[in-house]
Amino acid sequence: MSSGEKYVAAAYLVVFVGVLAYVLIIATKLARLEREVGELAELARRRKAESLG
Amino acid sequence: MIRARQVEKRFGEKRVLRGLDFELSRGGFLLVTGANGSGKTTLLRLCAGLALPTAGELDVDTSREHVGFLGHEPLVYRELTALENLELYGRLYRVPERRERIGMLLERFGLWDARSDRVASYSRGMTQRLALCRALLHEPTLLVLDEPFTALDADAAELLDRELAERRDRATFVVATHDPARIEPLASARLALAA
Amino acid sequence: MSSPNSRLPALAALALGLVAAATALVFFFAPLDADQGLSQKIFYFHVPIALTAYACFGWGAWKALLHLWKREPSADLESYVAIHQGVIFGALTLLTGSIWARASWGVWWTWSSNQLVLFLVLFLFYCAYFMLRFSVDPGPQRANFSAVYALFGVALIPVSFLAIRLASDFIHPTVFTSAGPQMSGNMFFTFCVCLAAMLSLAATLNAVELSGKRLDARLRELREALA
Amino acid sequence: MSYTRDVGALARKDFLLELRARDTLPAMLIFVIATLVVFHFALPAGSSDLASNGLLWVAILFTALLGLGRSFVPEREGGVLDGLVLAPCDRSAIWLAKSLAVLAFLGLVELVALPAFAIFFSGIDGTTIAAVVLADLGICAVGTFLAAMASAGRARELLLPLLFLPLAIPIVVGGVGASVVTNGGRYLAFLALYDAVFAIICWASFEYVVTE
Repeated sequence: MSSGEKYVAAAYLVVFVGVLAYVLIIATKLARLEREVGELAELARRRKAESLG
Repeated sequence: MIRARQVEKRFGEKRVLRGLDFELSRGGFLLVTGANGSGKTTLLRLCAGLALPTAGELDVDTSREHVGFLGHEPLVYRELTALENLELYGRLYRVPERRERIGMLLERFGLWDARSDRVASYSRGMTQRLALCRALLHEPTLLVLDEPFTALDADAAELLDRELAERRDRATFVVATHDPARIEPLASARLALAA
Repeated sequence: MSSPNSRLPALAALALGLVAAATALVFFFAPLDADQGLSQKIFYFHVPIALTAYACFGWGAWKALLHLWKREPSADLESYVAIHQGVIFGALTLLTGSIWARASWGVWWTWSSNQLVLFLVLFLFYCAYFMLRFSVDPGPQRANFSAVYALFGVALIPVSFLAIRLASDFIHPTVFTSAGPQMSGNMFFTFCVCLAAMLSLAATLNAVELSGKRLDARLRELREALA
Repeated sequence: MSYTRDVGALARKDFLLELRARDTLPAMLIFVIATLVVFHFALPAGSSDLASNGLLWVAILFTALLGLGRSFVPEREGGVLDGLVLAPCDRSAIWLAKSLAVLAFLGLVELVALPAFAIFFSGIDGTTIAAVVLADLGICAVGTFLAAMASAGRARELLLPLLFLPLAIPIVVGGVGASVVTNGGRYLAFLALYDAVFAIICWASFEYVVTE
């Protein structure tokens, strides 16, 4: 690779990594939200069972 | 004078007041009671116009210069003297015959002799009395008092009793206290906040 | 707060298409620059990213104004997310700019590129925005502080721009032209597609983050209702 | 004018506080002289006068920062800001009065600092003095505004320099430009523009800083 190619590749890589880091952050957030929804669903199910029983 | 409909106040995720309804007519006396952390202070700050409700409606039918507010903190400069503090507020509120009025209030609340001392050197009771002077300085028609009897000794408390009774038919009151017995006879409406 | 965010998939698809098209155009369509050669291609995304960052800061300030002026309940969050986005794109601008400086002038940083210096100032400014925001408890005060500071930001952009132009007179008298020679029609077309791609990418990320934050708020409501 | 009367009453109170406590002004004075002495040792022998001119601006900026950091401390103790917000005056008067007080302190400090600079380093021309005056206006307007915000946050002392320095970069550019370039007229114009833009923003938006 010529040095010009290297720098273009590096610049692209930086942007790509930036977007991927963003995806990573969103993914951890999604995992947390999933867990919380799970807890709430569990809570709602128990609530329903209590009111029936 | 004050009408609250479904007033809610939250700070971020923390909900302090919820679904609050009450009405207070001109000349009324609302006694707000509740345990620590039930939102008394928040409600009073809302009534005084220091905060806005997050949801619901709160109409306070008066303008800023007619509100007298006594909060948890004295709202006076600790490094200034009583006289200088009241002078400042007197100017800002454009109190007519400022000097005479300040002198009269200081005399009545027993601070005349200490008028040229820094507030930092005051005892808590004296600071509270100065805070009362500050709240009453501009003859407000809506008095919002948060725990007015805090730190007052027996004499000063009696003085405040008399002061409140004397103003009872000239002003509208919103008073929060955890010890309602003292001012119960004055109250025209009561609001108990749940924690 | 209630409208279902149905535009998000469409926005994401648009961003995908535009970014793909932009990349293809940059490498297979745009002519090679006569002076700078291949490294000039960094220009096609460095400059759009910078412009996108400005757009994000501007959008954040607009939402901040709406918060202060119209008291729109969702404006504070939208303003914050837009500025957050702007800082991410600002960081990318600094990094790609640094690489470009290295490619064209052989140094990792040059004070003579006004754009880069301006971005450094803005980057510091908006980092302080986050410090301010997170040193105040959530509530109306935090929203007001953030909004006012965001408005300072849009005033600072032109003022700093002017300042840096003036400073180059006595700090660094030699002036490089960072846009290079005149762009040909094909180059300009490629540039526009790249700009559209970056803007749509930012809009998508913005929408994703906002919907995440809204989801958070609704979950909290649900928790309160169930508790 | 009732607005000027309010500003007067509030500014008068700040001077009283300073007379009573006497902590800000002496601290700023000692700081600025100490900074100049440090600069003497920071500049290698044979450095040009231009470099020391730049350092003068650093000294002014950080001295101002020192005073600004203290500016809302009296209000924080005893919750006085609530009392001022409740008073019927326009809220921007609170900002204006505080800015004027800080401006007065900074001006007094510079009355000592500029001659000291002239003695220690190099002479000061009229353009530089004009630039210092214009820069002071901007520093006090923006700095007071930010100090009000910073004092409400958790990381008070830490926050103010972070908020202030990025906004002060244009001031430094204008100031240094005016003092090192032979014909500094446009730098003075730029400083005036900065003052006008930010003073208007501060004046219009201070209400939101102290109310909900």
